Order: sequence, then structure tokens, then C-alpha cells
Amino acid sequence: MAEVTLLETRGLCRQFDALKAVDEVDFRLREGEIRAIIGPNGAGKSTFVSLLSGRIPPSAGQVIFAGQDVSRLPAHRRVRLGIAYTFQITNIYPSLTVLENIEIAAQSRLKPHLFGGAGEAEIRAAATEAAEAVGLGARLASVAGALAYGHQRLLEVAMGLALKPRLLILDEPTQGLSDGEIANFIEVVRRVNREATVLVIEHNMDVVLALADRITVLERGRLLAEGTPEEITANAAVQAAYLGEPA
Amino acid sequence: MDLAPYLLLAGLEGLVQASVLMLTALGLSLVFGVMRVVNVAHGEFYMLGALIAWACGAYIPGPPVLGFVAGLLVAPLAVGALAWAADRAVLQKIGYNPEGTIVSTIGMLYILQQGALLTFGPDARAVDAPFYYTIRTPWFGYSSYKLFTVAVAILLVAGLWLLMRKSKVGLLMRATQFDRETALNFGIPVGKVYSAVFAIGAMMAAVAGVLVVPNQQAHYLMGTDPLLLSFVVVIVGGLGSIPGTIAAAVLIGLSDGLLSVFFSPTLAKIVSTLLVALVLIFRPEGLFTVKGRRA
Amino acid sequence: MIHNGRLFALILATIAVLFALQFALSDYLVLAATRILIMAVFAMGYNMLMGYAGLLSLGHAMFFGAGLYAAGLSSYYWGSSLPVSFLIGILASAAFSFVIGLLALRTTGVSFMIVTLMFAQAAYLATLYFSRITGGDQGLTLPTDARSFSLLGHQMDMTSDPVRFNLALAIFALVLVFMFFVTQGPLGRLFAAVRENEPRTRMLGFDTYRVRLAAFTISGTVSGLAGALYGLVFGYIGSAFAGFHYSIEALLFTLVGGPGTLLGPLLGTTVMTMLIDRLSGLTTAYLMIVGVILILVNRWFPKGILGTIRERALPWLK
Amino acid sequence: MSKEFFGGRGVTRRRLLQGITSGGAVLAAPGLIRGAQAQAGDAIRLGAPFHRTGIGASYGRWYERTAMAALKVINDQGGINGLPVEIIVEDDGTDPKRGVEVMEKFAAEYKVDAVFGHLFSHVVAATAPRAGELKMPYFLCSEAHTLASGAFNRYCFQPSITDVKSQVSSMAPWIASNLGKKVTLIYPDFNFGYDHRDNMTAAIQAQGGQVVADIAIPPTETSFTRYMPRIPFNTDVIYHVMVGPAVLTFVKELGEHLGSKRPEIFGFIDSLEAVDMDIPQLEFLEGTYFWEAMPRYAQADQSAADRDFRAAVGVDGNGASLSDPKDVATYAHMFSVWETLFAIKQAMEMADYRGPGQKIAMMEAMESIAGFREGTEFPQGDKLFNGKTHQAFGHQNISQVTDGRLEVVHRTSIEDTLYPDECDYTQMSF
Repeated sequence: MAEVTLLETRGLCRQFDALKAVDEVDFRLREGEIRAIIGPNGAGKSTFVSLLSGRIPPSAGQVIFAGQDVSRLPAHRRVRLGIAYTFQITNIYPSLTVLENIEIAAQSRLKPHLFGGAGEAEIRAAATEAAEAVGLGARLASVAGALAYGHQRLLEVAMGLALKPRLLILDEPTQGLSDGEIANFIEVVRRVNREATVLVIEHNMDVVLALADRITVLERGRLLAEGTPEEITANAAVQAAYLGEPA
Repeated sequence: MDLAPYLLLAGLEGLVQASVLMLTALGLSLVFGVMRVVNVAHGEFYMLGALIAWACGAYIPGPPVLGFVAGLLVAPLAVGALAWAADRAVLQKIGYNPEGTIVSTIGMLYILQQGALLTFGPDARAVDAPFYYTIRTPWFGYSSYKLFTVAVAILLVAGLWLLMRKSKVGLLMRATQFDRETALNFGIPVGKVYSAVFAIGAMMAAVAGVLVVPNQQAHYLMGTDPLLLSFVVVIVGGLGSIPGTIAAAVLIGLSDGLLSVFFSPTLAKIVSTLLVALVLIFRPEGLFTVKGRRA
Repeated sequence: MIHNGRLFALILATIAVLFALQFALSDYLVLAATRILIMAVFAMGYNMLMGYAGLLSLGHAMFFGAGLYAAGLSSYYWGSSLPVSFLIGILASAAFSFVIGLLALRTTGVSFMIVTLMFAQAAYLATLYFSRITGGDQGLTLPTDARSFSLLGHQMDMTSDPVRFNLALAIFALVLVFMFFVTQGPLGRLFAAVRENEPRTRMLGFDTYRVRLAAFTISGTVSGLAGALYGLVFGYIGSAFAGFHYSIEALLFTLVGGPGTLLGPLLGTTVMTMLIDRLSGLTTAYLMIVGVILILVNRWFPKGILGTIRERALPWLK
Repeated sequence: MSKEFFGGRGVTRRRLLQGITSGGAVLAAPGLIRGAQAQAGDAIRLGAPFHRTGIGASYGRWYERTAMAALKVINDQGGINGLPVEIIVEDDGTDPKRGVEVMEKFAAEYKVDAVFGHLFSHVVAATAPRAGELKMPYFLCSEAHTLASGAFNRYCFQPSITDVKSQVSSMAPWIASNLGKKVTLIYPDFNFGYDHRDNMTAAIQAQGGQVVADIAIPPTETSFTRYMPRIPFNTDVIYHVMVGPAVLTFVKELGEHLGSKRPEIFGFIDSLEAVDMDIPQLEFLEGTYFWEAMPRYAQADQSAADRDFRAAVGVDGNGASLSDPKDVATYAHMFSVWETLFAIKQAMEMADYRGPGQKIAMMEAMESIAGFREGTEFPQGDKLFNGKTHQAFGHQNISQVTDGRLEVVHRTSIEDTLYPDECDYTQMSF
């Protein structure tokens, strides 16, 4: 099977005043894989994925998605191209119900413009399906803000799923989850991976090792290493980086 | 009339307007800077100051100077106390929610306006100037009292500056302005600081009202105009920035005077209100603030 | 498909009750109800932006005024028939609110409030500045022959009380049903999304600026429609209607009734109008009472009457 | 907060509280349900929408006092056609929308026989069409020429105060021959001011004079000094007419600016209604001239009618309240309320009016009146009434400020105020 590059960055940089948060990163993501990005605190992981999703503009360099240069596109346009992003800190509509939360995402895909597009029934069906995929099918009418934290994280994923993205970026998805919830979460991500490429920032190495096909290590804004889980765990530079500044 | 005296007059008028504006706008700016509250009732404090000055003049026997000095003392104290109470009773209770405070201060505006109508009646009330001397130029006469207001305004602004920079109260205010949470952690009584700031802001407006009332009459509807102009000044100068506010007051005061030499004043007002809107849209940090500093 | 059937039923019932009221109420209350219905349309327009999209404007009088002047001036100077003038009023306020929205929506929160306030002030001053056309402060009384029009062969006489009431009711009902479909459908969902969490909505792929612009334009257009209706029904246009006080009235009516509820504006307009109407005969301080109510509602019932009911008992009351 | 605010004025607070408590009672009162209504035929009810609040409040207060004084006289004389007269006052906030609402309230709830007492022209312009639609006789105490220009309808009358057009055109000959022919006009930038500008320009040109500058000042203005340089040096006469709360500032700044080398100054007393002339800021007005419809200061040749009028309303010889010499009346306008009430009385008596069913007869009677005689009922003086234009025409006064008092130096004839009819309301249907 030929390798198809879904996403690529070339010389990607982002500077905040004197600080180079992301520094000349060349990065390639294969279609269909699960890629984990790890690195010590302050390595620039979140900034990097924010550049991919378009939440912040790059200082220099390019982001190429499915062969198209998206470096100058605003975030919402990139979402429509198929890059979905879930936030590190839970970011949902707390006063709306679970179903309404997911419906908003489903509407983005099924009825992308203010006029025309799919009808309400179709949107609702798609939202229900996404909710069931993450195991929230029984809580459609609950107010999102009242959900347990673990369920809110799942809701985030369901919203991402409802977009049916080609690339789903998960920013520290398991933070604050219990072990049982994490196990369920890993299952959900695997299921998602059948249809979408997944890019996950994760601190929990167990999760990383359980999920990732390949791992990218960032340190001080630079790409330190990349490889299979086995290669990375054996990499001396990575160990040095982590020992120098424990995660 | 030739252009030169025309411009001289416009310049003088602009200066007087700028100095009064400086006081009202600084009050508004201080309240916004420290408390993040947009006080729509600010003009009504100005109006109350003017009406109290009239009451002092009307009920205190003796030369007009006595009434004027009394007004200069009583008006800011009374208005300050009222503002303090309003802050405790209303603004604090809604937790200074930005949109909520706007709605509540609109409520205060109606209450104060109607209260003034019931108390002082609807007539425009004239107040004697503490002294009455017309400076004559070859072309026109000019009230010396108006120049006096410029001097007093400058003194008061200097006083405010000293208060903010040199006194403990000022330090508390600046600390609260800088970071409310940290201020709380350092044991600064933020609630009291807020009430004090709201009161001081109102007092600035009240003093402006006292100063202006020998030039213009006290009237229960007089608060709207200075409110809008103060908004203009505060926004052009950069929300919460005191030096910016002063610079903007001088700019707006002078340009308003000069613009209306060449254009219809209504047109000048249209232009200046549109300017505010456009500054907020395209340069929200104000015209005089260095970019990068949090407005 | 009707999404929120209970609400739709309530709306139809409300319209039916309003229709029946004209046979039960005193002459004066029918007249008062006519005014209330028109002002409620204004408040509904305001509610679209404030209640549903979460943007608090302090300048909606400019849209009310835009509709009022566009409709009134076209009738006054060109002698256009009432329906044509009405349409001109709607189109003008749509265009006006679209342009203002393009600019004002670059800001949010407090800046947005002040920007709308300033634009409205400039618009108000413009009605004074161009007083040679607008009649300025004194305003213009529309000519008597602009007081009737024919509709489907029927002569509609705007001086007849029942005609006025039923015309106002018909337009109110149309706007209400329109509002129902806007707010309870996909567009309304987007408005709720930008209100509740704008950054998240952007990250779901929506151009939130456009969503807000849609809300702003609909809101301004409906407010302008109310202005056009007022001007044509009452035969007078004047700059007072573009003044700050009318922006606050829309805010007040919406806030009292319940922002983000379809029937809130009607309820708020009714309560406040009748309160002021009764109080003004007793005391000159009725505006003071308005002030007190603003402060109290803001303190104790920031969600208004229907908003509080929705929170406590009827979650479908949107 | 409000408690503190009203601390010094117990009376006011009490009145407010009374208002609030009785509010509940009135909300539940009859009249809101169909069928319940005031009984016709037991009294004559007149609706009085006064400017109790808003920019017209200074006028509204005195209009109300004058109306109540006239009401007492009328009822003491046995009412109208044997029926007692009631006046129902509502505040219109000097606001056009509220003006209309109050008109509807008078027509449909109180079911009054006529409405009278509106002054400010924007409120009148909004209310007049509604009055016609509600078939409610509507008596203006305004001055605007709008009525006589034909813009309103057959239900609107102005039976006492002369309109601006007449006032102005009757002043022009005297100004041109006594004060000078080069005139600078200063007026408010809206229709009321335009009436002055247009009529004065025409009238002064007819006298061989010339308007050398016209300065329109927007109603939102609070400071005026910067307009002053626009007054040309060759001006013989400054003609000013300003309204609203800032007028005193205007007059004061005019004086400051001009100093002693001033040209002649002629103003409409509107610029100083409800303002005490005897204050230091206004010393410069000494020797200047004012139009007055009715002289504020009791003149040496004061008529008995004027004396009675002052006593009834509670105004002293200086035009101030008997109880507070600083509380100056809007004397040059408020007589119109008094006279309007007596004009209504006269028309009702002619039509033997007993209830709302006879409104048209009453208005036709009003249209048939040719004029009113000076006397207790018409203290301002004789006047002609034009049944076609629904407008009255009376003597106008020019007064000079002498020792801080206004002394009449010229009284125009009624003929000076006449102009060709611009409309004929009798051709309209009711």
C-alpha cells in the first residue's frame, strides 16, 4: 500500500516575542495512522497543533493538508477541509444538551452554509450516531455542563467525530480521567481510527504506547526524534530530554 | 471677523471645554481602568454636582464666592457618598459583571435624572460666578472665570495624579487595577477599593459640574452631553489610561472648537462619534497607547 | 419538521388569544395593545441579537429609526403607497444593519456596546443634521392621503381602530412565526453556539463572524420593520425615535420579558408599557421606576420573567 | 439609595410613595374591561397632556397651574352649560410617542370631550394626526405655523396664541424702522427656527432690509461662544430666538461676547421664558428688545383683566410666583391655556354642548367664531379667529429691558399679524 501523506509541515515556526515556541519543524503525517506527539512541558506541543488547526497563525513556514497549502486559511476553513481539533481544556457548550452540542458539529458537516444543506432529521441522526459511537447514547438530553468530567471529554470526541474529519487532533485527551475511563477512551480512539487519521498529544506514556503507530518527540520547539514506539523508548536523546526535565 | 481672532476664540473655548472634559473623562477612565465598569450614569453625577452648586449658591447668604466654595466642597462629598452607596447597593451585588453593570448604571441614570427633576424642578438654574470680570480683546470679550476653570482643572488633575502615584490609596488602586486576584491574595480590601474608586470617579464629575455651572446653567437633563463626550475622550485616549485620557481631552476639546469654526457643529459631532466607533473597531487600544500593553 | 412542538402550539395559542382580545378589552386597551404589538416587534428584533446571539447592543434605535425614516420619507416625498413604503423601510433597514454589522461585529462585549451606542448617536445626529429633509426634531406629519391603502381589493383605512389593531397583530404574528423558525432551527442553533462558546464554534468549522452578521442583520431588519410599521400606522416620523431612549426601551422590554425566549419581548413590552401608562397619571417619576426595575431585574432576575420560568419549570420555553 | 437621595425632601418622597401604593389600585380599576366606561353627560371632561417632564417641563408646570386657575374660575361661574368641568392631566414627557399614547388614553379611556394644552412642536406634529383619527377636538397652545399651513386636520385648533409666522411678520416693520436694516438671525436648527428664519427674512426684505448672516444652532448645543464670531461687524440688529434649557447660557454668552459696543438686540422672549431677568449674568440685556405675546411685568397701564389673571394664577407683577419670587412664569405663553379654555367654553355654549355626541357641533361653532374680546376670559387682548385656518391672531408686544424690567414700547395692531390663508380646514370632512 502506497503511503499517502495527509499532512505536512515545512519549516514551521512560531515566535512569541523572544521565545521560539515552534522552531523550523518539518513534519509528515501518513493517512490512516495514529500519531502521538510527546515532549516535556513547554516543548511547544500545544502551539504546534494550534498551528496545524489554524488557531494561531505561523510566523514562518507552511502547513500542507492533503496536498493543499492551508498556512493562510483561518481555523474554521481548515475544519471544513477535514482537520478537527479537540481542546486540552474541556471546551463544550455547557448550557446546551449533549445532543445539541453534537448537533452543532454535525451541522457543520451536513449543512455547512447558512442556507441549503441537510435537514434537521439528518443532522439529528448524525449527532445521535456520534454520541453512540463514544457511548453517550443514553445521555442525549442531559445538560452538558452537568455531565461528569470523563463524559465531557467523551462529548468533546463525539463533537470531533460528528465532523467526520480526515484528521482528528486530540490535545491531551486523557488528562484527569480515571483508569477505567482511559481504557474506554483508548477503545473509542481505535474505533475512530478506522475512518480518520489521529494526531494525539499525550503525557500518559501507557496511552501513547497503547495507541500510537508512530511517535514524534518535540523539545524546545524543535523536532527531537520520530519513530515507532520501540525506537522512541530506546532513543537516548529522548531519555535525556525527559530525565533533564521530568514530565 | 478675520480668521485670527476667530481661531483665538475657538482655541480659548476649546481649552475650557478640554479642561472640563478632562475632569469628567478622568473620572470615567479611572472607574473603567480599576473596576472595568462602564458607568453610564457618570453624566448624572456631573449634573448633580451642578445642581448642588446651584443650591449652595441659592441658600447660602453672602457673596457668590461663599456659595461657590461651599459648592466645591459639598457637591463632591455628597455625590461621592451617593456613588459609594450605589456601588455597595447595586454594582457589588451583581459582581461587576460588565454587561450587567451597564444595564444597572442605565437604571441609575434614570433614577438620578428623575430624582433631580423631583427635587430641583425642571428649570435651568443660573449660578453667579464667584467673580465677574470680562477680559476684553480688540475683537471680543471673554469671561475671566472660564480661564479660572482651566487653572482649577489642571490643579485637580495634578492632585489626582499625586493621589494615584504617591499615596497609599493610590497604590492600592493601582495594585487592584493591575491584577484583582493578586490584590485579593495580598489582602487588599478590593471591595472597599472599588467603592472608593467609584466614589472618586463620581466626585471628579461632580467637581466638573460645580466648575461649569457659572458658565452654563444647572438642569436635570444636562448630563447626557458630557457623558457622550467623555466616552469619546476615554476611548480615543485608550480605555483606562490616564495620560492617554488627558491627551485625548485636549485633542477633542480643541478640535471640537476648531472643527466647528469650519463645519456645522452637528456635523463635527457626527464625525467625532463615528471616530470613536472606528477607533474601537480598528484600534481598540486607543490612539495614544503603545501597542502591546493590555488596554 | 417542527422542532419544538410545544412552543409552536403556545405561539399559535398566543396569537389566537391576542386576536380574541379585541372583542374583550376596552377601547383604550385595544389601542394600547396596537402600540404594544408594534413595540414588541421592535423588542423581538432586539431579542434576536441580545437573547439568541448574546450580543448586547445599545444602539438599536438606529434600526428602528432607519425603518421609520425610510418608510416615512418615501411616503412623504414620493407618495408611495403604504405597502411599498413599508417594504422600502424593511429593505433600507436590512441594508443599513448589514453595513453596521460588518463594522460593529469586529468587536465584542463592552466595546460592542459602545460601538453600537456611538453609531446610533451618529445616526440620531444625522437625522438632526439633515433636518431639511427629515424635519429634524419637530419631525414630519405624513399627509392624510397616506393613511389608507388597498389590499387585495379591500380598502384598508389606517384611521380605523380595528384595522390598525388587526394589521399590527397580523404583522406581529408573521414576525413571531418567522422568529420561531429562525430560532428553533439550524440557524438558531448556531446563534446559541456563538452565544455560549464562540471559539469552540469556530473550531467546529463555522465562520462565527458570518453567523453573528446574520443575527445582526435579522435583528436590525426586524427592528426596522417595527419602525416602518410605527411610522406608517401613526403617521408621524421624528428624530426622537432614533434617540438613545428607544435603544434602552428595546433592551428594557427584552430584559424584563426574558432574553432568548420567543414570547419574552411581548410580555416585557406589555408589562412595561402598561406600568408606565398607569403610573404616568399618578407620578412624574415613572422613569425613576423604570430605573429601579432595570436595577432589580438585573440583580434578581437577569433572565427575565420567561427566562426564569424556563429555568425553573419549562425548559422548552425558548 | 433613593431614600438618601430624597432625604431632604420629605414631601416629595411621600408623594412618590403615595403614587406607588395607589398604583396597584388603579391598575385594577374599571375602564380596562370592555363596557365599563365613564358616564357621559354628568360633566365636561377635558384632557390636558402637559409637559411635566422632559425638555418642556418648565413650560408644562406653568401651563398646568394656569389651567387649574382657569378651571376654578369656570366652575365657580357654574361650569359649562350647567355641567361641571373636569380636567384630567397626563404627563407626555415632551415626547412624541408618549404624546400620542396620552391622546389615545384621553380618547378611548377617559373619553374626554376635548384635549388641550400641547406646546412643543414635535409633540404636536406627532399627536395631531392621531387626534383627527380618534375624532378628538385638539386645541393647541403651541406657536408653530404647522396648523395654519394646512398640515393637520379639521380637529385641530389654535384659538389663543398667534402663530410664529404672524408674530415674526408683525415685528419686522418695527425692527427695520427703529433698530436697523442689517439683521443677523440666530435660531435653533429645526423647524421652529426655520419658521423664524424664513418669515423674518421675507418680512425684513419687504421692509427694504437685509439679512446679513443666519446662524442655526443645533438643539443639542450647550455652549455657544464659538458661534458668536459669525456675527458680522456691520450687523445693525441681532435677532435671536432660542428654546430649551440652555437658552440662558446662550443669552449670557452673547452678552459677554459683544460687550458694550453691541449692535441692537431683538429677541423672542422664548429665549428667556421662566428665567429671572434680574441676575448679574443678564445685565448686558439692559436696553435690548423682546417680543412678548403678553407682558411679563405688569405695565403702568395694566388692564383689569391682566390683574385678575395674575391673581388667579398666582403670579406677581414681575411675572414670578407669589410664593417664590425666583420662580418665574412662562408668562408670554401660558395665557394661551387660560384663553383656550374659555374659547372651548364659548364654543360649547354656542353649540349647547352636553356630551361627546355633539363634538362636531362644537367644532363647527368654533369655526364660526370671528374673534374674542379682551376681558377676564381673554386677558392677553382682543383677537381675531380664522375659522378656515383654525388660527387666532392677536396683538403682539415689543418690550425693552429697562432697569431689569421689560417695558412695552410698542404694541402691534392685529392687522399687522395677518397673512393670506394657506388652507381651509372647513373644506375637509370631520
